[in-house]
Amino acid sequence: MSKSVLGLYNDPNQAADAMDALKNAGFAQGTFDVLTGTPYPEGAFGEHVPQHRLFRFPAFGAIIGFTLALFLTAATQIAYPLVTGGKPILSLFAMLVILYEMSMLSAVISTVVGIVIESRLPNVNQGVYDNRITEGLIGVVITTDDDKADTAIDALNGAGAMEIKQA
Amino acid sequence: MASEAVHSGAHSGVHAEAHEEAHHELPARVEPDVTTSELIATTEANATGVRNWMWILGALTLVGIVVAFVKVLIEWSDQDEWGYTAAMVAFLFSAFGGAPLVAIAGTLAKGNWVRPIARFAALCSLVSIICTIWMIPLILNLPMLVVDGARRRSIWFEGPDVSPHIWALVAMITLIISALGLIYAYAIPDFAAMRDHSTGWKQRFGAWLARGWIGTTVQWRTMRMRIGMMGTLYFFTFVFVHFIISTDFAMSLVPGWRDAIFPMYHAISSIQAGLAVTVIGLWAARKYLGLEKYLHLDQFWSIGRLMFAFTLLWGYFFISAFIVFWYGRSGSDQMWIDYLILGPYFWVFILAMLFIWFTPWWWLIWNRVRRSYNGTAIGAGLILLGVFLDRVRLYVAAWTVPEDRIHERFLTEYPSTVYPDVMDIFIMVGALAGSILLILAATRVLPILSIWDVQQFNLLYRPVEYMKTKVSLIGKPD
Amino acid sequence: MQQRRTIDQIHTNRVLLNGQLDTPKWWAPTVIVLGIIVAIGFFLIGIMVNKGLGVTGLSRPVYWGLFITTFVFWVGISHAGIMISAILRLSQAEWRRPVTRAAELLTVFSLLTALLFPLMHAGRPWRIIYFILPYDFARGIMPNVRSPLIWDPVAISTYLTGSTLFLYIALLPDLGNLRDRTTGWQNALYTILALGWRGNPRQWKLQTVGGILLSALMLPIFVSVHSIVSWDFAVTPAVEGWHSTIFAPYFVIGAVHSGVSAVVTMMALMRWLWKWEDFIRPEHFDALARLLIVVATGWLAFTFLELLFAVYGLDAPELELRDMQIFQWPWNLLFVTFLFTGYIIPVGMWLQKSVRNNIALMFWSSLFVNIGMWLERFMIIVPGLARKTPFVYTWEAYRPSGLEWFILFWSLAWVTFLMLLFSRFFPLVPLFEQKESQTFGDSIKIGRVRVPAIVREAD
Amino acid sequence: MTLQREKRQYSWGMVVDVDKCTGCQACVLACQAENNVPLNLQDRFERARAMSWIRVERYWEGEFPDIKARFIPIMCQHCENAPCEPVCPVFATYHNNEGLNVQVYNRCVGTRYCANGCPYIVRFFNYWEPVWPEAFRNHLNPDVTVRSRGIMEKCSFCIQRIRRGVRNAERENRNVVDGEIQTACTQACPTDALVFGNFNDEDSKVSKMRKDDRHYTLLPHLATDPNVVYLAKIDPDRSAGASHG
Repeated sequence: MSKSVLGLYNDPNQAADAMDALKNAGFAQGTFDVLTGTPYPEGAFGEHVPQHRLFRFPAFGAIIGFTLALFLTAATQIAYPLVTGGKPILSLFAMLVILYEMSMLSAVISTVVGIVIESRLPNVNQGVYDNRITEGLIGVVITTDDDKADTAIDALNGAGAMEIKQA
Repeated sequence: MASEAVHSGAHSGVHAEAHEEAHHELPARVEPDVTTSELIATTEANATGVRNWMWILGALTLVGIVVAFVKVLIEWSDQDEWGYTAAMVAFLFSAFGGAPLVAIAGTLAKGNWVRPIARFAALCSLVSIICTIWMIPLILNLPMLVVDGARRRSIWFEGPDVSPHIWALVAMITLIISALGLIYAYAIPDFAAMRDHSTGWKQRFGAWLARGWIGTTVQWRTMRMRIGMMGTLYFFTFVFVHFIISTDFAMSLVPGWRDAIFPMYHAISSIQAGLAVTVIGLWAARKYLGLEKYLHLDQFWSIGRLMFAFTLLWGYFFISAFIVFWYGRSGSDQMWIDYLILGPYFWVFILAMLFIWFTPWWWLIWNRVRRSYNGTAIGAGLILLGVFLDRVRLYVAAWTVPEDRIHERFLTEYPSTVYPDVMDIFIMVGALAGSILLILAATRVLPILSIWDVQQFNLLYRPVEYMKTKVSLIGKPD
Repeated sequence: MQQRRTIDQIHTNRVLLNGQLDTPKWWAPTVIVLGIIVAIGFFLIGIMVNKGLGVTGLSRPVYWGLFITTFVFWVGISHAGIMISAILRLSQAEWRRPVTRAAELLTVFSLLTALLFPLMHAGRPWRIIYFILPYDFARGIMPNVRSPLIWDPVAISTYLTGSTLFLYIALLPDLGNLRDRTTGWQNALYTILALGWRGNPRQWKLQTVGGILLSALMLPIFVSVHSIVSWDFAVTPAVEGWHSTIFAPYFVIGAVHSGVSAVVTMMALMRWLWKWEDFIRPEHFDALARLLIVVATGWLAFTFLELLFAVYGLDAPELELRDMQIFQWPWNLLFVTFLFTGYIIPVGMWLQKSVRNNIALMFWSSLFVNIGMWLERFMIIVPGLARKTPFVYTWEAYRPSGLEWFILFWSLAWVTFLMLLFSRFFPLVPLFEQKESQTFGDSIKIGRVRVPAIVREAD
Repeated sequence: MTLQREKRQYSWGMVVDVDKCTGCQACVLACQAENNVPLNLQDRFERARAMSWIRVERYWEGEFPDIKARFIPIMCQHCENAPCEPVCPVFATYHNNEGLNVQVYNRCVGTRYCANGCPYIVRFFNYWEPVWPEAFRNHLNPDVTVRSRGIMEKCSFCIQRIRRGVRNAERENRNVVDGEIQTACTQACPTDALVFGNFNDEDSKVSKMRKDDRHYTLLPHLATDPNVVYLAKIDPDRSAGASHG
């Protein structure tokens, strides 16, 4: 049975100490996390700086969008070769506009999908949480086995937690 | 594209040089006295090496000037022989004239990263002197507004016949004045530093130009105001000169070429080239004058980003004109495409497009490239080559339109390709050498990085510990 | 410029969420009044669709009039959002923080409004589905990708989709905040929308990186949209006043001018209506006004080039057109009004620091700009058509009908209505950006002064 | 796929001899009757919305008393590089393989973009549903669609007559003979100022007339390449030459 413990801190420095305490207590990097109501400079809590692969998404999306647009514009013009104004049937520069827009659209959509996926959202089971985190408190949350929970609570309290929540 | 690179090992402590593309260490601050003595020393340092270069450049310049006189003697009346000279002037003005805008814009926007590069960028504006000198034969060779009783299209409409001659000269002289003013406004505290720390004639020179600068609050405030004013003046003159050069020396020579975006296109590619010149200059300064301590990846990365943005802007401005002509396809629209793009300079155009736009686009898009000194410099070199080819395509094509056809509604028969002859090559090399020589000579007097700017940079910059990480604090004074 | 002020997060929440948690008293009556205007407008549009476009003042050859002008106007306004949130985000301008969301919102709603105009001004709007949805219909033919009118919906829907998604992504942390502050059905709504936001370093990192990446992607779309709108006009060689290569950047910079001014108008209203004096501060207006001076001057240069190269060709119809546009009644009055309201009055005001820091004056000057910018579009579209070639034999100018005027003002009410509706459910000022500026703001002690400073991450 | 002009079987076109035009407006009337063009009542003129697929423009040349009236009939020029065609988002107007600039009423959604693109101003928009007095109802041409409100219309070179002529010829396995197909306006012209025919037939009357020195097209600098060719007015006082355009 695993258990989540959340320690709440008033002072960011205490939260950073709590992170250290957890590390020193032998918990693995990925098991604990810090929750804040505002972004902090990376590594401010000594946390593991998250890796992401967001940059792949727009590139992938742009290629998909470009291909789709190329198919749509080229195929329809070839399928219905109606001449207008003496312009060539495959008017590259007219198609360019649509190729461009659809590539960009697809890139944006896939980036948004990428942000959601890479943020590990949607996060259906929110887990242990406190409303006051969006009011300025810093939360340090750890998920661990039942038997180690007390060690974690001790570590969190040792750093000066104003409140401990469990779930 | 995005400014965040993936972090790897925030506290690895690996030296920045070794892993440029990875996380780079925050640059260390440099103490003011070290800055002053080291930067003053650059005006003397490496003297023999620099002096040799200056001799070579001087010789090339001289040859260029001599050849130009010969050309004036034997090919004066052939307008189409002067196309490459026109292209050269346009290129030099585009490349070196655009550079100071980096400094001006950065200073006005209160960017801290721009401080170490502002001096070099401002010094580039000296080249307007070379451009003015080389423009004299062009101005005299410009076809009259009225030929055989018919007036050709020009921005001067019913103006006197000599309008382009006069206004081009006025514009160029204003540009030189504002360029010198800009450099001087930037340099007063450095002249004071020369007065206090140099020896010999430089000390006397500095003492004379420092005009009693001791750095009172009032003096600093006045200086900031002067920089703002001279910068604005330079900017407006810069735009005006682009307007004059692009219309009088290119557009109005081709009957039927009516392209409202062209002056702006000219200015945009000029800023693009100016950024490139700045990058190359800084790269050389860093490598050969030993300024690693002052020029960091931050500067290269920021200019790289701007260069990338302007590369895309070039594409945008080009396609804005192109699609209107391509779609409109009236007689003069087709003339523009058939002559200036698909015409005698088609391959020049393809190469220009490749170097000015396509290659830098896919090169500078990588954060890894922009996060390296060499990568950014290579991108800059490509852009300069591209801008040169683009000017060749436009100006040589414009100058080869026969004079008797210049007032037609639009051109229907296109002149054939003109290749540069030996004299053109000597002139072009000479003009370029002269420009570099001028800047190099200026750095023998004024340090290539402005001392007070670098000190200010260090004053407003602090690498600090933020809880468990390291960040930099950038001061934003009013 | 940026005073360092300490505002704690509880205060930030209480003040900036007052639209949702503590709806102001004026909200309901205002929305009802606007709702009535909106309903009347839709009724009139119904009448127009039912009776035909004869109810407008359009004629031959002035086939496009007030509706297309207003379309271009709203597309222009829509350029506020990305200008503020993308360009200023990429250039790390701190003062963008309180205005990003409202500006993006303005983008979304003005684009929605802009899209209505080409729809309602078509002869047979019910058939317009043919060219908005690019799929094969019963007529066995696909839309003509060579037509700028196909590029238009593609570009605008790209922009609309992108802005909406951008808005949503940047809303996530604030939705989490609202979820924590509400109960009942509202809590259920925000819980679903927030997707389980917790605020761990990974989510914040993605929020920052994603924001920058999306900005970089939206920026080229932003530029392309108004360029494509301008090509609707610029590609037709028959209309002398339109066939200009400068149109694309000219329209874009004009759009930025009018869009950012609209943001100023909106900021002033937000400050007054929701009492956000602590967050929307004179220094923000000051910074926006400085930006606007630069934009407006650039725009004026483009206007000058456009006019200059229009007469450069010295073609008779072109000269005739410019003569009408600048010197003939009533266009001369409009031209002067355009020049004064679009540039001379507002920029003259903004040059003074006292005006830049005065919210009421900024409000009025930004309204001037949009009057001028609307006139600019009107003066490009209508005179161009009225004097397009030597074959124009009906020289009557176009006179918009009362219905057209009403629809123009209706569109203002419609956008305001949508914004107010939105403000009831979502915060107009990004709370997390405010808090971030508190976290990242610091100062450097130099001698005896503390210079405000900003934390930049080592990257 | 449309063929280039030379490769088409038929390339319909018209030659207008301006010298012969008396400005009698018979062509205008004939066109109005043939093509079910709505009646131009007073308010249509007042609102500048009157429709006439062909119009006779009148110019004054010179100063009184030495003044001359000039007439020039203008209809859709059926340009090869028509500016109106590519701008239509729904292919309501395109170039068919007989060189005609055709208008497909069913496709038209009424953006009026084509009308903006047309430099000759020969495209018309139906601002209202067309109405005819009761007595006129039975006079409508059954071969021609009655256009509803909200769409564009313009001269079609009487395409219903062309179609019938081509169909008859195909049935008899032959090419259309020159002069076999007449548009309403050419048929009605008392002075034969308007001549219709196949430009691809070397022996047709229009092909021969087009070789005349007096030929010119309208607004040639726009490079629209019209299929309507004009022959300039012969002015005894001055040497012949293009006086319009």
